[in-house]
Amino acid sequence: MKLHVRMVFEAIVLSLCVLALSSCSKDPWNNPNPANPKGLVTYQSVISPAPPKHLDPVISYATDESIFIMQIYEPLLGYHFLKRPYELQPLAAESMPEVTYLDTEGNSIALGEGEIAFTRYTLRVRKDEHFQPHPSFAKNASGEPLYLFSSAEEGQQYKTVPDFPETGSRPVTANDYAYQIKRLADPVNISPMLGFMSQHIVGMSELSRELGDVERDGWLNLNDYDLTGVEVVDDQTLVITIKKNYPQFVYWLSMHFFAPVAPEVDRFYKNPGFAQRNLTLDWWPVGSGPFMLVKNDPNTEIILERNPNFREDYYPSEGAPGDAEAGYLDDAGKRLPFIDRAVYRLEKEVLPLWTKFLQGYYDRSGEVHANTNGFFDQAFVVGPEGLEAAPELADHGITVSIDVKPSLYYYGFNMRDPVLGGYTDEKRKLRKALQIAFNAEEYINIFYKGNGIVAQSPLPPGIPGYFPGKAGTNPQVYDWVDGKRERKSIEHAKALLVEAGYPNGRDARTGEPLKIFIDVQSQAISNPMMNWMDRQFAQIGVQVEYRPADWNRTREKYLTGNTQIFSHGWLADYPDPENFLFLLHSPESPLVCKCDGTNNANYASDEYDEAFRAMRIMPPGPERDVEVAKMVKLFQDDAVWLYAFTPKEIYLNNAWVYNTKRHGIDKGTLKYIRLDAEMRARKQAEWNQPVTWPLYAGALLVFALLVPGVTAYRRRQRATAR
Amino acid sequence: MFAYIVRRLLYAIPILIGVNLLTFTLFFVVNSPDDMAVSQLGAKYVTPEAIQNWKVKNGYDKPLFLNSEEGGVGTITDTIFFTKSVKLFAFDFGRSESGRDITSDISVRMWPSLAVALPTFLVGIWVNICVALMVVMFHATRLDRWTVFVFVGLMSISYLFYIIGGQYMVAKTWRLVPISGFDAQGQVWKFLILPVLVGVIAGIGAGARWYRTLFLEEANQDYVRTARAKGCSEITILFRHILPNALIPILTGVVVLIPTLFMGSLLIESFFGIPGLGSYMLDAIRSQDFAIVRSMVFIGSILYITGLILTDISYTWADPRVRLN
Amino acid sequence: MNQPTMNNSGASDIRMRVNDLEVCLTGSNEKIIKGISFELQAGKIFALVGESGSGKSVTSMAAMRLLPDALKITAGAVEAMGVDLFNLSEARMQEVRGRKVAMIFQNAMTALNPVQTVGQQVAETLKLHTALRNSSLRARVVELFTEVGIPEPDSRFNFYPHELSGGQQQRIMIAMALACEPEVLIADEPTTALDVTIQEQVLDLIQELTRTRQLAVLLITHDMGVVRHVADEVAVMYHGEIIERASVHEFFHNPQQEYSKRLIDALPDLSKFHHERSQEPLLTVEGVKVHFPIRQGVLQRVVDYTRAVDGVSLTIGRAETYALVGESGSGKSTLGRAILNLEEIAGGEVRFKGQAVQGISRSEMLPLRKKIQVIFQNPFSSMNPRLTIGEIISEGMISLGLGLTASEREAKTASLLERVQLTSEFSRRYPHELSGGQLQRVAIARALAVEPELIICDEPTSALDVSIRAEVLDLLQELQREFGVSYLFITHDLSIVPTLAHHVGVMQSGKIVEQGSAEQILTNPQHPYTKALLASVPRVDED
Amino acid sequence: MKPILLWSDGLVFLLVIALVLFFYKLREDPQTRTRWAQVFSSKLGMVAFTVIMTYVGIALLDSLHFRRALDAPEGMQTNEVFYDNKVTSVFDVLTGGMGERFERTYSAPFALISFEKKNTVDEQGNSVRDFPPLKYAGLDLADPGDKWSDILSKSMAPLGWGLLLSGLLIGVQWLFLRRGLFPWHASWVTQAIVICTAVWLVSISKHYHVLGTDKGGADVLFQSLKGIRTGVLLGTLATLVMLPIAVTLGVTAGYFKGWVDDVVQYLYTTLSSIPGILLIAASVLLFQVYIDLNPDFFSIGMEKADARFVALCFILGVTSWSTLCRLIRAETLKISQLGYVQAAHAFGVSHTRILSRHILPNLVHIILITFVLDFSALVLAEAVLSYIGVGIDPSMGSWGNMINGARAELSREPAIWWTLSGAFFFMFVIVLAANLFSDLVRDAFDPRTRLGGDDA
Repeated sequence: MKLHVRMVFEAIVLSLCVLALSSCSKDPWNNPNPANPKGLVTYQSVISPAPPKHLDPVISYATDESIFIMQIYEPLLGYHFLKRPYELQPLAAESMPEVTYLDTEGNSIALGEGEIAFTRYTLRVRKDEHFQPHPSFAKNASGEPLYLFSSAEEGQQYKTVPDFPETGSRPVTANDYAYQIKRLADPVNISPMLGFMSQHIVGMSELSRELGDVERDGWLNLNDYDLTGVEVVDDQTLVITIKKNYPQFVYWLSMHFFAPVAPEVDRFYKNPGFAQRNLTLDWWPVGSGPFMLVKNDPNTEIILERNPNFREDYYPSEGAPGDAEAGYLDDAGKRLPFIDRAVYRLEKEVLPLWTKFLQGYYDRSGEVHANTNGFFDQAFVVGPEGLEAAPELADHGITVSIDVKPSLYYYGFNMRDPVLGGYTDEKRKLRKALQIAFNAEEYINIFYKGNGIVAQSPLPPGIPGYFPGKAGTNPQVYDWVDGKRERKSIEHAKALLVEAGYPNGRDARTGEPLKIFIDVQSQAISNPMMNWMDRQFAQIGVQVEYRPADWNRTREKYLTGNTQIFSHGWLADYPDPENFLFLLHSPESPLVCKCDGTNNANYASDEYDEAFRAMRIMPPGPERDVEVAKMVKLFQDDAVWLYAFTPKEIYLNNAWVYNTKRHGIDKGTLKYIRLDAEMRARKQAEWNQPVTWPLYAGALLVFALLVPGVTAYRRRQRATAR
Repeated sequence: MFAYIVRRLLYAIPILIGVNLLTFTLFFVVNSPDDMAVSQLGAKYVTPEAIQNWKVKNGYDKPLFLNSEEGGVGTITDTIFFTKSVKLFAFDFGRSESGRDITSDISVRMWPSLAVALPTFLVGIWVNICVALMVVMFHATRLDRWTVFVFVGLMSISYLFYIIGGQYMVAKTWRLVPISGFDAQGQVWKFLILPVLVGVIAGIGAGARWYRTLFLEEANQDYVRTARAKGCSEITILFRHILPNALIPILTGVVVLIPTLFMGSLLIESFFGIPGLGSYMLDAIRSQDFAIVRSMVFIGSILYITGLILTDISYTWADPRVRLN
Repeated sequence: MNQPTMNNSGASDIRMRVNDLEVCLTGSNEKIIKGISFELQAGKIFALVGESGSGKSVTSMAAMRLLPDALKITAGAVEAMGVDLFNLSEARMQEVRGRKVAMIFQNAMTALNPVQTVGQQVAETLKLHTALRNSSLRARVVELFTEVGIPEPDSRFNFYPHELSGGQQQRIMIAMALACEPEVLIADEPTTALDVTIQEQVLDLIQELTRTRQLAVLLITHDMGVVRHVADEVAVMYHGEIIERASVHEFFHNPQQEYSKRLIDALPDLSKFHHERSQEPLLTVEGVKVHFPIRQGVLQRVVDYTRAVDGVSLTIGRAETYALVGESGSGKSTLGRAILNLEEIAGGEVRFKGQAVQGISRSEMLPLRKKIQVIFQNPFSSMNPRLTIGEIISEGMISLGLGLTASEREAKTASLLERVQLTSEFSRRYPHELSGGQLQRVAIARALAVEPELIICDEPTSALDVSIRAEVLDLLQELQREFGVSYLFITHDLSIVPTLAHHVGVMQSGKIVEQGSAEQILTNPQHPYTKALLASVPRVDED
Repeated sequence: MKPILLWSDGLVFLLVIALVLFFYKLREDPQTRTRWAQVFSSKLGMVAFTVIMTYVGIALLDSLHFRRALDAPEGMQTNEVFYDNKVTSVFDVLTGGMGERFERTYSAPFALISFEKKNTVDEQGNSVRDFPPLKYAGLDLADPGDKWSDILSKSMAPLGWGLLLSGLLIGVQWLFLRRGLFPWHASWVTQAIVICTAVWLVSISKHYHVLGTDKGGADVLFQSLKGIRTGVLLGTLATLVMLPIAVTLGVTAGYFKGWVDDVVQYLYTTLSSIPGILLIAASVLLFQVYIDLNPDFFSIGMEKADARFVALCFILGVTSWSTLCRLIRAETLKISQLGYVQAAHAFGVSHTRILSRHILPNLVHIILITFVLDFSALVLAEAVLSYIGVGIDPSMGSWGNMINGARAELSREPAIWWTLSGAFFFMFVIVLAANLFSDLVRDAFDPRTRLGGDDA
């Protein structure tokens, strides 16, 4: 009997405990967020699905890392928060750069006067730009850096940056920007930009080679090495010289590769033993932006706090049309940032993420979810009329922010493929037939819930050269009927196939059915997608085979041109047609450049190349538009890609979050976010009242299970042998 | 005893070498150092120089197993395998391919894993024993057969369903606990309730059924008959005779798992957002981070071998008949 | 404890009465016990005798209401001290067990809880039924230990069962049973698992306690020697019925039933012996040693050897039987395996017809394998359950290359089967369909199939019931006369020696302590160990 | 039509042949026969066996693959026949095109309209956003309100046919088996239920999507049914693959002892000390790379998926090899001490003969128990592996892939529960049946677990 009495007793005690807990705390039981310091307005957000790997501004080259780096570092230039099309504006610089063109002799020349050998950018750093408080700036009484250790043992007690008791700060100087550009050149840092920037910045590759040969132990002071193309005139003035004319270079200056890094900081992190405790610039960035990193545990959370030394910055008072109505100008002229703290919690699975968002524990549904987009679609439907949520969620007041990044996802034809490639009329018709058969609108409707814009050219919305309506329609695939774009019929595709020598999808000479091969990265395709594509091409009698592979194998296929139809995506670095049209520039073909080129279609058209080279160095204007249109037409006529689309990324915001407009390129927008913390607390409590009956039911169930056991035992004890 | 343990530890060395050799072979066939460099460097603007730099920095610029250029000892020592393995045996796990220090990551992540796995393990055993004892009480009745059927039913449900179902009902619909997350400083228990509950319930079917078999096996032993003949009550027999004897196989069956608790549970951790070693491993597999995988395999093997040794030791402790040699 | 159970009213003091007890199988209602009755008297030992499967153990379990779920009591009554046990509730029954009626079991090793100290186990009984606790409890246990003859009783309290010898374990069982001064003691084959010398001591103890405590004892056994030794009254059980019941004296001198006679005949007759016949040595064993290494330390170095066989010499002549007698662990089976070259020899030599047996290769050994054959103790494990009897018998003929065709082999198998008193149709049967006695005949046939000159019989009859044992032994002798084979007969049971052996060797701890002709050893033993062995052999002509 | 024999098809039919031969051989052994009789004498065992056989039957039908011939191209004279690159199985044909009725996207079980709104143009030419009707559901319905009565009326005929069919089948069995000792009626009831359900499903699925459709509009019921082949084959082939290695090594180690034993023990300790999931993941990736590097070996996509599947079976087999090997080694050690092996030595029987006649046959029960016990574990493992991303090729239907793809669907409001439920149900039924059956097999064959009072 002891057993049962004890178990019943324990069950009762357990349920009493739970009840007691329920009565004594008013807070919801399910709050997953650790308590935040009182008095600080804290923004609760999410990292998903993976934590950032690099926070060093020369190494990082991923969006989910930029959302941290761009809050912490402030490059010289940045984008206007609200204006569209995207507009550059000075950030840490006092004004936009002064541009001078030089000939081979170094003489200043005007644009169009002669061959430009060098372009020189002169920038002035703002005087009120200060670094965040950081131990690397702390000095002892004699003005020497406080935390410089000669052995690993000395600094052993410091596990994280906040462990250092003393901090310091100083104004940002032009040299800090120059120092960072030299870090870019240092091969030890393995910057993804090194190769690209070496083509432009004068002296970069030379410095890189020089630094590569240096024997080093600990910190290497890059100030001791000269970079020809980067000149520090005084504390404020920085002059950058690039080769030839590359008007798009200013866009690069708004990226974190050109953020300031203080030599003191670099030296601090090279202290012996620091790397073993992950005390590196890669994990503890130090910048002059609106926020600073106070906790970096990529396994659980990353916490930013307001940088007390942040310069004066104000909310913009102009915006794009419609921004005022949307309330994006309500805070015009107010001091930035609005929030004191931002907590990003790691969330790997979708069900928890969405549940917490709906419960009000996350302010927004995500920061970047290029990866979770597919999952997002399954959680909600965002149609043309906005959010189509279930009735029980309708009163949540969730707002929607749509983000159309300057990006493209596309399936391209390998122009060197013997079956589908080539520039003869038959081959073009064959490709066009396939283009028509692949109903990209339907594809996006089904697999992206309609959140995408089917591309008519290699230029996505927001890029000069993109046109909505009839002007922007690809006449090879679509007809313009009654003011609407209409995909050409399957019959038309079949007719094209006949002309191409494949009647009903069968080779006119042998009768063999046409079989096309799609090379795609395994993660990027699912069974429903394959089924759907099979059905699309079956309409014109074409058979499809898939050759999914991991990234490394896919890359090898690109390098060897061993593809037929390949999938690819491109996210632009800056909003200029050049950054898209170069995807078809023939020297970019991996087979031509013997490198990881971006022209995986191996498209080669002299006409196109010529137009591209002309367009590249032209300033924006009608002449340039003509060249762009020429290239778009060639692209459409040659039918280079099977289809392409620009995804519309959907972000949901809880009702208490303001200024949620998305910027397609700039990630440094956290400073604009404003929160109604009181409303949040109220709603969280309202939405999360626990349902307690299952607890009682559970206790009852355990009890009910005990009864037959007790009875059986009793019966046995009473039994006789008769 | 001491000699026995020392011998077992010595025996572990060739095993660990074998384990290492196997992981190296498997992973390098999949991923050449070049592949690893490309995966880490990202998709845009990758140059051969960058790949070479990466290989040098991470120590992958040597031959894999045999260095024919070096003469003598260098043939074996100046290779990726040797240099990386030697470090492992010194418990220097180095840096992950993305540049973090693995040792410090593991030492931090170990505790959340343990925080989930240990309660699941202990509560699980306790619940299973209680349930099994209860079933044994009314064994050979209709009820017994139904309970066994229910156990088999519980066993037949995929672990994923327990997790998904638990999250959906308990956390989403009933809002009783946070759906996922972990807070090392604050109220850890709040986050542990659901994973532990799911883990325990998912284990009841197999566990209680196994324990029931063990109890019944013991119940058929001669000494139980002796105890009956003495006049012991059923309860006394169950608790004083059957339980201590059945605990021997139970104990030795679970002791082997104790060290592996540190490794955490792959599924539980990734679904419940617990920053432990299980999710660490899963992330490493998915991102093909060889340095982490290698270290985890090494640690896993050591823990497994430790588990085996502990099992033997626990035998001597639980069963007076056993002596080690 | 002053127990007023000393009731000297003699034969009329009936402590337990079993009336028309019937036990059935739960599923099939097949009767296992078909209505038996008897009563137990204070100070008397009542022996229930029968072979395995006769239902004697079931009777005792039924009396205690300890039957497994597969069996149930369908009729009858058991009264103990005037209380009908079958009418008690299970809870009340628990008070009777151990307190009024106690029980000891056959195999003390398994009947004791392996993870509790023996002291605790005895104390538990006392705790259940008396008010004794703590130090007085312990004192009582030690007292009981002393009473049943455990040396150093105080320190033995904390021993685990496996740390005690078999005899001591059985003494602990007895102490446990007697702890609460029960009225009735049921002893189920209390000595079967023990070596003969120990057996004797335990029986004496039971007998003594019966007298001193005026216990009513139900002794269940298959061994007529035991009955002869201790019982006052005997009942023979056969297929669930008591077929004969009488006082011991009467039973042994004037058995009524044919079956009873057979049982009694199985007891040894120490008056007739075989005489040595041949002097031609077939097998000579010279100072043979078999050592098993003991490894220790980190590197598992061999630090010592277990000397299983430590310099044994013996000679077996043609058509002669050499009985190697010893208790379990004396090394006699190892010696047998060494002669068969299944065990490596550390020293000495074995010669068969002058040819050395050890140190030759597997193929060189083949011709000798034909000449030396073996019969194992357990007939069930020595036959592959997946082969037919025919296949089992012909296996040797095939592998030793007797050069017979399939039909010749079949014919030979049939004739061999008939020779061992089975029919040729057995060759298509499987081992599990046969009884132990039949299997042992098959084993004999298998050995004979290759026409050996020497058969090593390793305890061939110890797993068999007494009546069958005699038949098998007779068969072996017959075959010896017919084929002129020699036997090396390995046994722990000295009682079968006179009917069988010409020579006897007594083995203890790997050495032969005494050997000589059967008559010499059995009538005039020199070595004290031989004397002790001999003393424990039950005889009919006792009294 | 051109028959296609995929690797896994070949292996599974090989397995079937091997099993048939094996049981034919064992038939003679009375001991084995009585043990099987024990398994089948329980009603539960009969039911479980029938369910397993149904699954196996479906799996086998689904393993008879062929490629449909394409019609001769119009206006062309060619003797060459060309084939569709889609591989069809006999099972696909038997389901009456269940897998070919695609909707646009999600729809609920028995729904008439899609689960998602779509912009359409109504008769007046206005653009309307509403739930579009499904292409293949309730086509005969005039009024959507009659749906359930329509379903009911359409169920009658197939149920009747189902009963008739099962009546015929059972009648034939009855003629042969009525005198048997086994509780065949339990099997017959199950068979009747299975047949009626099957006939009903095939016929009703022509009018409705019984388990709705998934994101790509594919019928969930059909996908769940396709999962059967994957599950069953994985569960059996993985064990089949490891058997030779485990048995050979285990037996040699246990029989010859000495250094052979040391080597084998070293091997399995090493293998089992690697965390299993890592080993599996690494091996699967390894094979995937091989497939990616040699696309020419596989002329159609199905072969590629199949190659990965067979590889997965191999890998699961190899990684789980150590447990069986350890068991076999221990058992061999035990058996070689037994009298009959000793006797065989005394008779000078050769090693090979001892191994094949005395040791191997007595290990069969261990192999058998492992086979049935591993089955359900493997089926369950597949789901977990798919979650980690090292499971079955996504183009091959499997429950794991379904669960993996559907786990986020629950977070949708209202939740999409049918994909998950479909996979769950079919997986649960087979695992449950296999577990129950393996329990019985173990009780019958493993002397250790045979408990006196247990079956009373």
